[in-house]
Amino acid sequence: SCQNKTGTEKPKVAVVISTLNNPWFVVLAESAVKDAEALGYEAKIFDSQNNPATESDNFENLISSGFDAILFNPTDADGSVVNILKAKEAGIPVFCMDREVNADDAATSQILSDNYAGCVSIGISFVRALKEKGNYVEIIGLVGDNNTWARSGGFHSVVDKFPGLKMVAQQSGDFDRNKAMEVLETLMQAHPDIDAVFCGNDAMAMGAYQALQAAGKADKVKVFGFDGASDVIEKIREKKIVATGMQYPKVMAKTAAQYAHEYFGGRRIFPQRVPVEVELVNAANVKDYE
Amino acid sequence: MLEAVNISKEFPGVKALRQVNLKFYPGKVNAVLGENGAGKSTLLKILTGVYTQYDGEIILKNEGVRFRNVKEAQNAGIAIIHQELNLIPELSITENLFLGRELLTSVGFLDEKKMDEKARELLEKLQLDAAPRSLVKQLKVGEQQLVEIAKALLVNAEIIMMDEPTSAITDKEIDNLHRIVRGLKEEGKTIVYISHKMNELFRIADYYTVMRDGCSVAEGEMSQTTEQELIEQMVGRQVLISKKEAGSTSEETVLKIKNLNLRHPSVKHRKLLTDISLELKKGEILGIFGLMGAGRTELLETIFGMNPSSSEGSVEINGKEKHLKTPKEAIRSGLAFLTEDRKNEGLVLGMDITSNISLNASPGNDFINPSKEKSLARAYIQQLGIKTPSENQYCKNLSGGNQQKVILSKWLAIHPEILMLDEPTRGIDINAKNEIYELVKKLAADQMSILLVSSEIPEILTLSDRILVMAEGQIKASFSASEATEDKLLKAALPH
Amino acid sequence: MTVSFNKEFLKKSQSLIALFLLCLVLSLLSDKFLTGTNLWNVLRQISVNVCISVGMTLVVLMAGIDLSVGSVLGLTAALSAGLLKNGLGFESLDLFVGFTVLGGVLVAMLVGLFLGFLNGWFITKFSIPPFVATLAMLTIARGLTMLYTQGMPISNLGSSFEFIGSGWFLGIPVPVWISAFFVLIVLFLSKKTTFGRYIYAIGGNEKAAFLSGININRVKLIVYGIAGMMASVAGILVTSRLNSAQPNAGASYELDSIAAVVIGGTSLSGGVGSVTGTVIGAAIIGVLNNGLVLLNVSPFWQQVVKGLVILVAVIIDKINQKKD
Amino acid sequence: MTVSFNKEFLKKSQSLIALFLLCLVLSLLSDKFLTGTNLWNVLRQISVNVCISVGMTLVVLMAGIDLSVGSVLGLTAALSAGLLKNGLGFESLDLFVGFTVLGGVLVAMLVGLFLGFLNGWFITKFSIPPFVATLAMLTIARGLTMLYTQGMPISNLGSSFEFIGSGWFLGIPVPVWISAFFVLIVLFLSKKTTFGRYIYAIGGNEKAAFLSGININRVKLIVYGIAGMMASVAGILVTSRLNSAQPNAGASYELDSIAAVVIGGTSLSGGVGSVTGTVIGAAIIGVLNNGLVLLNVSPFWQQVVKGLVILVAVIIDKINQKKD
Ligand SMILES: Nc1ncnc2c1ncn2[C@@H]1O[C@H](COP(=O)(O)OP(=O)(O)OP(=O)(O)O)[C@@H](O)[C@H]1O
Ligand SMILES: Nc1ncnc2c1ncn2[C@@H]1O[C@H](COP(=O)(O)OP(=O)(O)OP(=O)(O)O)[C@@H](O)[C@H]1O
Ligand SMILES: [Mg+2]
Ligand SMILES: [Mg+2]
Repeated sequence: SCQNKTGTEKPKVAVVISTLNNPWFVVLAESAVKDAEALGYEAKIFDSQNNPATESDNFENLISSGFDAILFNPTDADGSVVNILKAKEAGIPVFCMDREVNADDAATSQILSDNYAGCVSIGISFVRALKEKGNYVEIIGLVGDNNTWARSGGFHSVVDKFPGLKMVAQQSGDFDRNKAMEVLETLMQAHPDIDAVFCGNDAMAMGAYQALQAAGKADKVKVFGFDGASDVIEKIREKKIVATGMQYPKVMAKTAAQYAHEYFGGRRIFPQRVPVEVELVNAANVKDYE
Repeated sequence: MLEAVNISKEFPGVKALRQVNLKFYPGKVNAVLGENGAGKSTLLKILTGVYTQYDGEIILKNEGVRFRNVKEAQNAGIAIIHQELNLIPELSITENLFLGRELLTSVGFLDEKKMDEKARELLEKLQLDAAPRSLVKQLKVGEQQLVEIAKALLVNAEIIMMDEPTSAITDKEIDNLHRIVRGLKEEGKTIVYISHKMNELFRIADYYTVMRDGCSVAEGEMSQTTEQELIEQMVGRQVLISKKEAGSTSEETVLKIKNLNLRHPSVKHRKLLTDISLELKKGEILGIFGLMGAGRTELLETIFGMNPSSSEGSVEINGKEKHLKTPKEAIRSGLAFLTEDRKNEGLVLGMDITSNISLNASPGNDFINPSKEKSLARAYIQQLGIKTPSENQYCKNLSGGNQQKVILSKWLAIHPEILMLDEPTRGIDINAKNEIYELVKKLAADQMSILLVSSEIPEILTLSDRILVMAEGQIKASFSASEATEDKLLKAALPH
Repeated sequence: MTVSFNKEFLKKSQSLIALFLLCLVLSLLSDKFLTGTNLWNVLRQISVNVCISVGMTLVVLMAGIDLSVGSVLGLTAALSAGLLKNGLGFESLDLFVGFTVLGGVLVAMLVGLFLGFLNGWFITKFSIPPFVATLAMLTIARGLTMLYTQGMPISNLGSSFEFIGSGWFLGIPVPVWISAFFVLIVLFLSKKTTFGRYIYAIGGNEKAAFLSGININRVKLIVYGIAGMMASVAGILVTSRLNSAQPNAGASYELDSIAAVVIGGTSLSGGVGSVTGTVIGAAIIGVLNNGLVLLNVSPFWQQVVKGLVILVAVIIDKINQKKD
Repeated sequence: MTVSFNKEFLKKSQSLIALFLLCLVLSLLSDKFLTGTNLWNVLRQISVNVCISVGMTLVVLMAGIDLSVGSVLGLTAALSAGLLKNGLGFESLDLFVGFTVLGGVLVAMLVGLFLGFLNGWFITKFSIPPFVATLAMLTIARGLTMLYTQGMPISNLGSSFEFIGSGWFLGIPVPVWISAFFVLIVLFLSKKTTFGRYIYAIGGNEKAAFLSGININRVKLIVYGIAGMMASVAGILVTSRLNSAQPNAGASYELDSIAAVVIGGTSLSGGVGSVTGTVIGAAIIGVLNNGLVLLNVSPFWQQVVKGLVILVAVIIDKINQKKD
């Protein structure tokens, strides 16, 4: 690790990201790189392609090629633990970003965006917007992805308490804009009278909105997303989409990079979990979000 | 007209042609003779632009040419019927005939009607009884060969090369083809003709060239030579074919077939085989003669368990009734079947000689014994005179006749009790043919029973103890070896 | 290949039976299935796969395969969106080229054609197996898409572009017109021209086709070119539909497309099959996707049901063929 | 098929040249490449693909294809993890069966074998094209995995299980032992037994093989069974390495596996190729993945470079073959 480095050689920071197939994670990864570089380190992205086994390969490879710190966006809360332990064994600090791993004292620190809590607030806003009554559709993400279930779980923990709110269909949109649009197009045939749609991410919320718009129902059906993507923010400003959960990939990346910097500087004690709050964005506060 | 000057061609490990010189004359049928593997097909492939890597020169109409692809040779007026069938099974007869030279309508689209019409004319001329739109894969080998011939006749080529065009068709069609060839000759076209059937060559050819081991060794007017002389030039020594001596069969019945019927696969109420009954004795060679489409192949296939769901009747082997449902069961019961279509049914072309010979030689043997297989392969290479650099040669690199020998070896290697041969000497040179005849006779003498299907009357007459004649799926006549003559067989074989 | 109304024809249209059965079952299970809007939805949704798959059909008929269609879709979609939105600037020359919708579409199609040619070139020039050459292209084109877009979508491409994917013309969705147009062209090409005949011939027996003097390499080159171009057409449909080019657009579409081709009765070993069959195959997949959502089958069960239905569809097909 | 030390043999080992060149270039570009740990890493990383691919090789040699390996991997991995963790309870009978590591592994392998047989059964019984049958299985097995896991990973499977994927034995990683073991078995099977010869014969000429008395359906059934079982072995390796079974484990592994087979010189039309070739193919892919990471190539560029290197590797192979 870094202690063995001579002063002339810059420490190397690895950014291991769960996937680059989704713009949100691209932002997370690239911000992390930028921040690390701004602090004077060499930084490099590793794509785990949503596959903990690939992630495992990445860890092995980066350990043997002499990286000094890892800014880590895990693919899986459990499956990624062994990987972190491997790094720890090699004396390399790991700073988790966005997603949590289910192990204490494995990662040096975890800077987390709480998907579950974020979707609890979405749920609350959902109940209010619908006045506790109505039929809705939920479009979840990839069924094998744990974020999908964290978000869905948070949402339902609130909404299911209101018997007036009835979920008429739950379908998967694979986090994909096109798929979500097609799914909603079809669902509107079976359920022409829905009042709202909750989508597991903003790409799907955009797709759902477009399907509604094409069917001329955009002003009757309320759309909710999650992530805080810029096109959804704009739609919220135009009052076309009701709300989304704003996650802060840039804040998480910055914090992680900063922690790595401090680690190189000698700091060893870090908070185990640093929650970065997911903020609810709606028409009322949208002007605060650029 | 067309001249080959010092042409040499080498394949990995094989010198196929060494400085071949020969000439083909217009208005003549130019025969090329030679043993299997002498290089005849290779030479023709060079002359038609299939192989583009060779040494030497081709002179066409006093001008040196070097074809860079098949199309160029075609455009220069050369058509060829290849030894191996080169048809596209999933396309119709018409589509195959016109492949690469489709007729177009005035706006440039396919003119199906016109092509069908022309195809029908041509099929009629060749007396092939099939609809132009039927798929080639539904045709039997002989019929496919006629299509292949039609394909070469379709273009108005000046030079027509035929590489064993008659290996899969019977005398009736051969006569027909010869009629057409004579017509072409009269039009002044150059015909190049390869065949292993000597009598045929004497009927049709005017001029001959003999090849041996990749060299051209002799040439001359056909009328100035004799069969014995030609054979000596090909082989380098005399070959005498002797008739099988009668009386070596026992009285024990090995195979007994009663009332075998086979339904047509798609046409209802049509039968491919009707009430076939026959008996095969131990050590007997039973010849089955018939014209193309008589149902002989179907008979052997049915006995071999290939049509279990569409056939009825009883098959007894050694007195025990058998219901053979797959070739595997047939082989277990002591049968072996050399099919007529070596490319599609006989060989795994991508495997080497050793593996092909041993393919079905080891029932119950789970592990491969390389040294045993090697010596087995070597023994047959020796015994049948398979021309190959080694037993590891891939079968796709062998000449047609040598491929046939490998299949024969493959079946002999399992020492069957009953050997069914469907056109066993198709494409085999006269010398090898004689060796195979001797071998078959020896097998029979060693008490193997043999069902021999052949379209060559001399072959049937030479080998058989008894001869059945089939026509239209029925057995029409039966002759003992002593009473059978060419005339009688032909007469019985004609459908009524 | 000439279709007359005989057994051959009935045999060929067997997959239609599977499609009809599927539609019948769905219309019994849901009264929403047979409504006009739903059927237009289905048609619009399958038009992307249809576009890719007619090109793929030609490739598969020739005993080839094209794994790169999804990535080529992604790259051409991103390119056309980028050009539409930002034009092409040559800073050093102080030159800026803006693109109209038509211009963007044409560039996308040309690039698709070019990438397809590239596939064909590798396959014919170096006799690389099509699987490997197009797999390499799959990776390369996706990488280039990511590089070009930096992993971010390109959005807001204007309403006239959106019309291509979302508009209606004479009561029929524009994507349906477009895919039907290409289906007809490719159908015609495959059945009525020498070129189409050569495709079947090469797939049926490449050596025989070669010995008949057909310029095999040329045919292959063009067919892979067409496949690439059709992928780019599909890319334009997807992009204009969303009014946004997604960097991972088209990912794994190659499987859907090959599935449509094979379910439609085209043999992966070449020589047998038809463009019409492929359209039916794509329809089976599309109707199935639609029906499962319509019936609100849980996403967990959907995959299981989908697999079973595909099996049953193909088995029905096979059993009917055998009866003949 | 008998390999003697002649030209034929040299020809077959051409893809080795590509691998050596790749290693040479990498060791020149990075001093980390040729270190012991790194090479063990590479070997451990490719062992999963090797396990899948040796089974796939047999299938492809027979002119078949198995798209379901990734899903079968996922399902068997989830099952073995579930059994290990929760055992099998029959509440009505008040019965509970716990599983040892060995028991879990065996069940997974049996289920893999069974799913493979199922593939083979559909393919032989209904003569469904392998592509369709295994595509259906791909979807079905993935759906069943989702149902079984409810979309959630199954984790913390105990350290003795973890040993399989992460442990070392006699200085060599356990997964390397395991994959080497299966490579040797399948290699032996394919080269030294009549069963192996039948596989080549069926791929080379199915009709001739049938007429030679080979029970084609039986051979196919067994080969697909082996492919399924090898996928489950790979599933155990992945799961034990992570100490967690992921619901989407193995997704799209079929492409990697077929790539290894084809890059290794096995022809998709059957009859030609070898298990050794496949191992080299998997090694090329693995070394490439490793090298690109070692050299700090950015992920977007990685895809481009990967595609190019695969192309070059295969071209080298082809050019060398032509020289003969
Ligand atoms: N593609 C090839 N690769 C290697 N050797 C070949 C190839 N084609 C032919 N040969 C060899 O070249 C020689 C000549 O073969 P050719 O096919 O010309 O013989 P042929 O005279 O036509 O014999 P037949 O009468 O059996 O058809 C044979 O030894 C054959 O094994
Ligand atoms: N699969 C098939 N479909 C339709 N007709 C067939 C099929 N197989 C054979 N026939 C027909 O059955 C008849 C018997 O053919 P078969 O080939 O058995 O005769 P053969 O005496 O062996 O002739 P050959 O000398 O050509 O081998 C022919 O009329 C043939 O066209
Ligand atoms: Mg020849
Ligand atoms: Mg016959």
